[in-house]
Amino acid sequence: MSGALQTIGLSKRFGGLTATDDVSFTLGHGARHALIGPNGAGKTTFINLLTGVLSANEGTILLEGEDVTRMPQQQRARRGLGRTFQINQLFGAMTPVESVGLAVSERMGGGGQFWRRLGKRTDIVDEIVELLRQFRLIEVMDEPTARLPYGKQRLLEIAVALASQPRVLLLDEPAAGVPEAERGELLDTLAALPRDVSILLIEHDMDLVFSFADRISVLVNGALFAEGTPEVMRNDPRVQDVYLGSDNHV
Amino acid sequence: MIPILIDGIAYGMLLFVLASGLAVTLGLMNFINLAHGAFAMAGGYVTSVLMNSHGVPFLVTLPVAFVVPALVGAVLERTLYAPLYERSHLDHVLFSIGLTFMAVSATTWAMGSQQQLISLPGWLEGRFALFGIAIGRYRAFLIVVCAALVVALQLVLTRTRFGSRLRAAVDDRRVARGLGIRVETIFAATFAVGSGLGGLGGALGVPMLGLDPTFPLKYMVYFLIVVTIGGTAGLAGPFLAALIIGVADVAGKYYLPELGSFLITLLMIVLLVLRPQGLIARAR
Amino acid sequence: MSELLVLDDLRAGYGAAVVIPGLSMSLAEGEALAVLGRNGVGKTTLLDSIIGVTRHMGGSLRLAGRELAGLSPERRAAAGIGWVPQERNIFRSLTVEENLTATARRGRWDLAAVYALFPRLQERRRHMGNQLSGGEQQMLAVGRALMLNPKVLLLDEPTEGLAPIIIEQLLAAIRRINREEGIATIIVEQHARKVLRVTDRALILDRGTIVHAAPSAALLADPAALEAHLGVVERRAAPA
Amino acid sequence: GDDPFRIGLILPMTGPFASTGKEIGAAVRLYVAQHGETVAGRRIEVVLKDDGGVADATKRIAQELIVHDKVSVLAGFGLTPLALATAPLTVRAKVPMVVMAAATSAITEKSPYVTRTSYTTPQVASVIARWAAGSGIKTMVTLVSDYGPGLDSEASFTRSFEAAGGKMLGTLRVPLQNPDFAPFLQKLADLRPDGVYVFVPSGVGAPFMKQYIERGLDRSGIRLISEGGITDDEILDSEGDPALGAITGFHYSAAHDSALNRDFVTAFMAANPGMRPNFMAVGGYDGMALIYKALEKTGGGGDGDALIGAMKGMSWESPRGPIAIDPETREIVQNVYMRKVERVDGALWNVEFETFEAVKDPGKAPS
Amino acid sequence: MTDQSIFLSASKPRHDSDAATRRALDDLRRVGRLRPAELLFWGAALASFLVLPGSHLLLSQTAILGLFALSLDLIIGYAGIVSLGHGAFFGLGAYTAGIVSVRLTEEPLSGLVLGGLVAALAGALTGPLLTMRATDLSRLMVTLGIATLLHEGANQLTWLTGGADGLSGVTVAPILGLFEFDLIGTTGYGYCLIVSFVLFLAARRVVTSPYGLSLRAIRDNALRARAMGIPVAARLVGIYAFSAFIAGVAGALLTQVTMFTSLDVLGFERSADVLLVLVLGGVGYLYGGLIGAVLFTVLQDRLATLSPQYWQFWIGLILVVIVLIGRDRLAAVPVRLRAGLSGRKAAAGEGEA
Ligand SMILES: Nc1ncnc2c1ncn2[C@@H]1O[C@H](COP(=O)(O)OP(=O)(O)OP(=O)(O)O)[C@@H](O)[C@H]1O
Ligand SMILES: Nc1ncnc2c1ncn2[C@@H]1O[C@H](COP(=O)(O)OP(=O)(O)OP(=O)(O)O)[C@@H](O)[C@H]1O
Ligand SMILES: [Mg+2]
Ligand SMILES: [Mg+2]
Repeated sequence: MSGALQTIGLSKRFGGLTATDDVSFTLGHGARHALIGPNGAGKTTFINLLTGVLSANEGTILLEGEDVTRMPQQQRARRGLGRTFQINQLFGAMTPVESVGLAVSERMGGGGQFWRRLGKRTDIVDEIVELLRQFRLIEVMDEPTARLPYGKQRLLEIAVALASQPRVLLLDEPAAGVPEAERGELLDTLAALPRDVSILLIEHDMDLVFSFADRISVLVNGALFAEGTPEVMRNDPRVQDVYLGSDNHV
Repeated sequence: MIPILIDGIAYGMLLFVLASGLAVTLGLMNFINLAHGAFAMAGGYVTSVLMNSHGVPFLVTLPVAFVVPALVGAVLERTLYAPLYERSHLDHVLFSIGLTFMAVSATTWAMGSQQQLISLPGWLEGRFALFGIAIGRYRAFLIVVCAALVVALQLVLTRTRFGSRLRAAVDDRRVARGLGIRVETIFAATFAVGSGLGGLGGALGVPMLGLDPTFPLKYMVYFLIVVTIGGTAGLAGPFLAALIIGVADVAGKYYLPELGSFLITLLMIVLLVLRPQGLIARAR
Repeated sequence: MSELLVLDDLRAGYGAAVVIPGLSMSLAEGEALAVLGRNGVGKTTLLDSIIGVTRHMGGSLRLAGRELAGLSPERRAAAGIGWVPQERNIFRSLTVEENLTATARRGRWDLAAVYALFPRLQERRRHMGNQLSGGEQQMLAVGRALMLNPKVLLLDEPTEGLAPIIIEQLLAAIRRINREEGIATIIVEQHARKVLRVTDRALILDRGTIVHAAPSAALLADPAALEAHLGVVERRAAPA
Repeated sequence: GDDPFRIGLILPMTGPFASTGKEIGAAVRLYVAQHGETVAGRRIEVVLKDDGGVADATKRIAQELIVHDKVSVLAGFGLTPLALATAPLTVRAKVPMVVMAAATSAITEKSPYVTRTSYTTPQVASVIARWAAGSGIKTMVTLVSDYGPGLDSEASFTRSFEAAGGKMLGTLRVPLQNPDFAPFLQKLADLRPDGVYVFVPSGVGAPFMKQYIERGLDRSGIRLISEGGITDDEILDSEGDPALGAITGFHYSAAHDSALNRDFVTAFMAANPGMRPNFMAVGGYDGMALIYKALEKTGGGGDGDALIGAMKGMSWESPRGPIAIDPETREIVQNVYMRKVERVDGALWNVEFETFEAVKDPGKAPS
Repeated sequence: MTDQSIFLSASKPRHDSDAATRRALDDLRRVGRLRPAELLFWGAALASFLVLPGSHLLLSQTAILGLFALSLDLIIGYAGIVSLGHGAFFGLGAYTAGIVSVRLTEEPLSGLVLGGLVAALAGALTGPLLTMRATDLSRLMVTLGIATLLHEGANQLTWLTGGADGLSGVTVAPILGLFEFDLIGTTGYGYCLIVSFVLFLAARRVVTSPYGLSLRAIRDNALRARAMGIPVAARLVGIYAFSAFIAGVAGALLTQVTMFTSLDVLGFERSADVLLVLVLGGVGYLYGGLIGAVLFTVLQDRLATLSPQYWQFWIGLILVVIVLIGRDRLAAVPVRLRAGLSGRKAAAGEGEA
């Protein structure tokens, strides 16, 4: 079983520092998988390797069984690999409508079209509105993104990723900066994604992690340290020691 | 072979001094200042006017050629450049091209369009023999002065807190201020030093490059090439680039005259395509 | 306890937009204040206005009796304000160590002290600012502010992106700093419960004005107020 | 009639060639001031336009001058491409065109309405080559700026020098945007010719001569002979000591020894303080003379064919000496002088020491 | 890929209830439609043809300059590529049209199209140099370098280009065999106007299409654009080549109405001038180049008569003042006009690179 996304012996070194250390990892089809670990453990680096922002020193990455190790970012994205960024990566001068609209039209293969008008497609427009509504961005849909409050930008970050309808979705601390009250809703939205979308979530908010994930991997110093169900991980003293601390979660 | 090499090194060193000010303003402050040549020109005119109209000795004019453009630079920085730091590179280009045009016209108006010539003191004229090789005295002088300058600049930038505060201010001006860095003072000082270095280069360049009001436009490309190829991480890159260009230019013209003016441009394009961040890039 | 920082009818915003229409509050030496509120209510703007990087539109703010309103951000920093901006804003072309030392001022907090608080930073001290993980950047931002040895520490969502175990350590350290060194602290936080445990008082903002002020312990014990102003409710069960 | 005779004068008054426009403009004004504003009963009106030295602008302005301003003659033309761009127009419009500056030989062949009062590059270069061959110089190297006029000059010098029995040892081409002559001078020293022929734009002359001396080439036995542009009268005095003794060949020197020239120079300098007339100025002055004389000859008739017909074969005394318009080629025929830079009354001048009389353009009619 | 909605219908698509939503969506739907202000602009252009016969020569050059500036706007304003060497494509088009006329055919349209195509090819070949990890600075220098190389190349290839003397002997047959180029310049201006209008429409179509939107996105944040699956390099090269095509056609037009071409079509001044033109008119809404060309022509005329020696000073001063006041702030003055012309909120289209 190769899973939706799989790595075999993946390694990445920055000079003398091994940020990803021989990681063999499988994200199952339809998985709700969380990746946790101390700061600087290499979680973001791992996602950057998966999406092609960084290229690995060693190892293989398989997306739906296909070797994508050397494939450029946009081709992986076109094969259904989507992500959000730990630090917002948005189009500051564009409005949420435009940002989401672009993602939708790219997905529908309309991005390379230069003779067609965006607003002509009612199906695209409806989908944009639906997404914006879902993420409570309707009231700011016409503001340049750079002027939105941080929390709204955070939501847009996720909306844009979802607009591409990825089959594998990598979420790098999606709730960072989202107020406590709205995290629940965010989570519900994510949880409501169709089951054939496989999700890998990086998050330091353990409430979110434990209510979302059906499986948890712990990364420490670039290497996989432990993996198991939330229940097992929560009670694993080693995990508590390196990561969770004494605060009891839920 | 060796005379060509020495000529090339001297030429490269001169390019470096001329461009080092730009390396400071562009490389460290991230301002694409196409008007750098105007400051260099100012230095050149200071020297030529002092020498020709007031009989001041060459060496004495050099510090003045540094100070005057530095002061002008400081004033312009406070009044005109400062509001533009946060703007796009396109704005920098437009603004500084405009300033260059103004400098060229104003200089034509004030000084006339003719070449400025100065007579070097006797001890800098002619050539001397070293191990049987005839070396231009002025070229040797350039090599010594420029080498000293390189070392001094590099030390200030990498070994002092001034250097790291400057880079911090460039990275994020708003937050740097909020953390107590006196951004404006640092920028003004840095810009002044950059302009002053340009002026010094302009003065040193008069005997080799000539000087007339079109100087800033004529040599703009050369300064930019040095800084772009060198990279904006510090001064080591531009220094290396200036040497490469100096030697390649002189040797190319000697050995491959057919390639003429293609050579440097080709070299630049190739280097930039291979290393868009420059020879010595900032870690990213 | 004497009043260290006093805001009197402070008005601030961006360009023509008024974000804080007039806010008064005060902070005593060694006191820890939590600032809560939903997205976009002006929490960040409040901190940014204290350090002076927004547009000042009126009112006064005094630090230890000295008027700051007319001062530039760098003068305010020098007067004793330490700032951790929301987006961390690490200087990317400086190394970790340079980030800490470039703005440092003499005092209790020096390199050794910061490294003791965040050993991770010591391990990474030669990395450039943009070669750090998100959490490492957060630690660096806090360390950088501490190295200013301020009288008042402004922390804009300082626990964001930190591992739970580090959050615990950081909050404990902040508490200790308040108590032992008399440094006053304003913490903007999304995690109301976490921050209420380590602060003395709490403010809740809405549209730039204070809509609720209470001792932290009282607010923590008042789920109704939390829900009314912040929408925070007990977590429900995970979706089926 | 009472409708004026309009002359469309197109010059680069702005841009890098503005000094050309300035000299010619001043000379034209001087000529009109000296010779009055009426010729054969017609009021002369000079319409001055700036083309910035850009060819498409020149062509458009010429077209506008013909169509809207109804000019009877076009004049000026600071650079070869500017003249070449306009020449075909004169065929359609049947308007004479007096080239006052551009020097490429082929210009007058592009239209039967084009004539010239400046000079041609081969005219001067060939004379210098003959003079060099006749002064005991056996081997030469050319060093020219790598652009049209430079290459023309190189070719015609080489042809004439070899025809006179000399031997060329090499050709050096210096890029126009050239910061440093060092490698070329080094090469020159390596080639060890008896002499070097130099053609560079006027502003570049001074730094060139300085570096020539700095390298010790002035004492190497290589004789430096140049086209007169290098010691352009306009800037010669500011070139200073390095220019002293420079040997050049050219068709005009402000120091030309004639009463007419002394009056011309004096009047020019009085009207334009700080300026000295150079070869551009005399080209403009004589261009006006040609137009005035032709108009007198036609009795005020402004017809293009009549005017150009009147210009052919015209000869008169210019500040540069006797000149004529070749009736076949419409090209200027004039003396070319060898000169040496000397200090006279505290200023530097090109002092003529040998004259080659009535030189035609060798490009068209071998002389 | 299937068009399934990724959201389980937790909330069914309701009717667009609030006014803001409806307005925004209308905006979106209307992107790309011709606005009244635009009709006004082109109406004025047509009027200039009818009312100002005495200025047709100057107007042709203005139209050509405008078209050239428009091509630059495509890469600066929409793709965020700053260039100091756009004259390279203009010059290539100019020389191609000239050489076609001298050696192949005097029929103008072939020269025009070939001029554009050769320039586009050059754009497609050199474009990749500007997309690989490039910075603003390296782009400035590479574009400048390429223009320098071409200039020097044209200077050296005397047999083909006429070298420094320029390419003479260019003759142009009547357009479509019907309209001969006259001395007054009427045919020339009509020709320039029609070609400019057609190319403008094409450019407008491109920038209002999803392709155009993706360019703005790339300029804003290439990392995110890639993560969306946008082939960044290919998109940039595409628009670069298209822009080069338009610049090439502009150059070809110049050769054809002048019946001559010389090295100054490739000069640095040409590239610098066109930047100024674009900035005068405003970057990033296509009309900037056209409006800028008119302003520039008027300015040049006024300044050259005012102080011929020092007009460059005034040009420089204008540039400095424009930048100091702030281009966006200047643009906000005729914001209605802009909004009308650009078809979207001015605020959303501001700022480049
Ligand atoms: N470009 C780089 N060069 C050198 N080291 C780097 C670079 N990027 C990241 N690192 C280092 O690699 C390690 C892993 O970083 P990464 O961002 O993957 O951590 P993380 O697990 O996402 O942490 P966090 O939870 O804090 O976001 C860190 O220690 C970081 O300092
Ligand atoms: N640079 C800016 N220019 C204009 N308006 C701004 C700017 N930054 C923020 N705002 C506006 O100011 C208001 C307050 O924003 P602020 O960032 O202070 O909120 P916040 O409470 O910190 O929100 P968050 O919880 O998302 O961090 C928002 O409406 C926002 O749109
Ligand atoms: Mg991370
Ligand atoms: Mg905030």
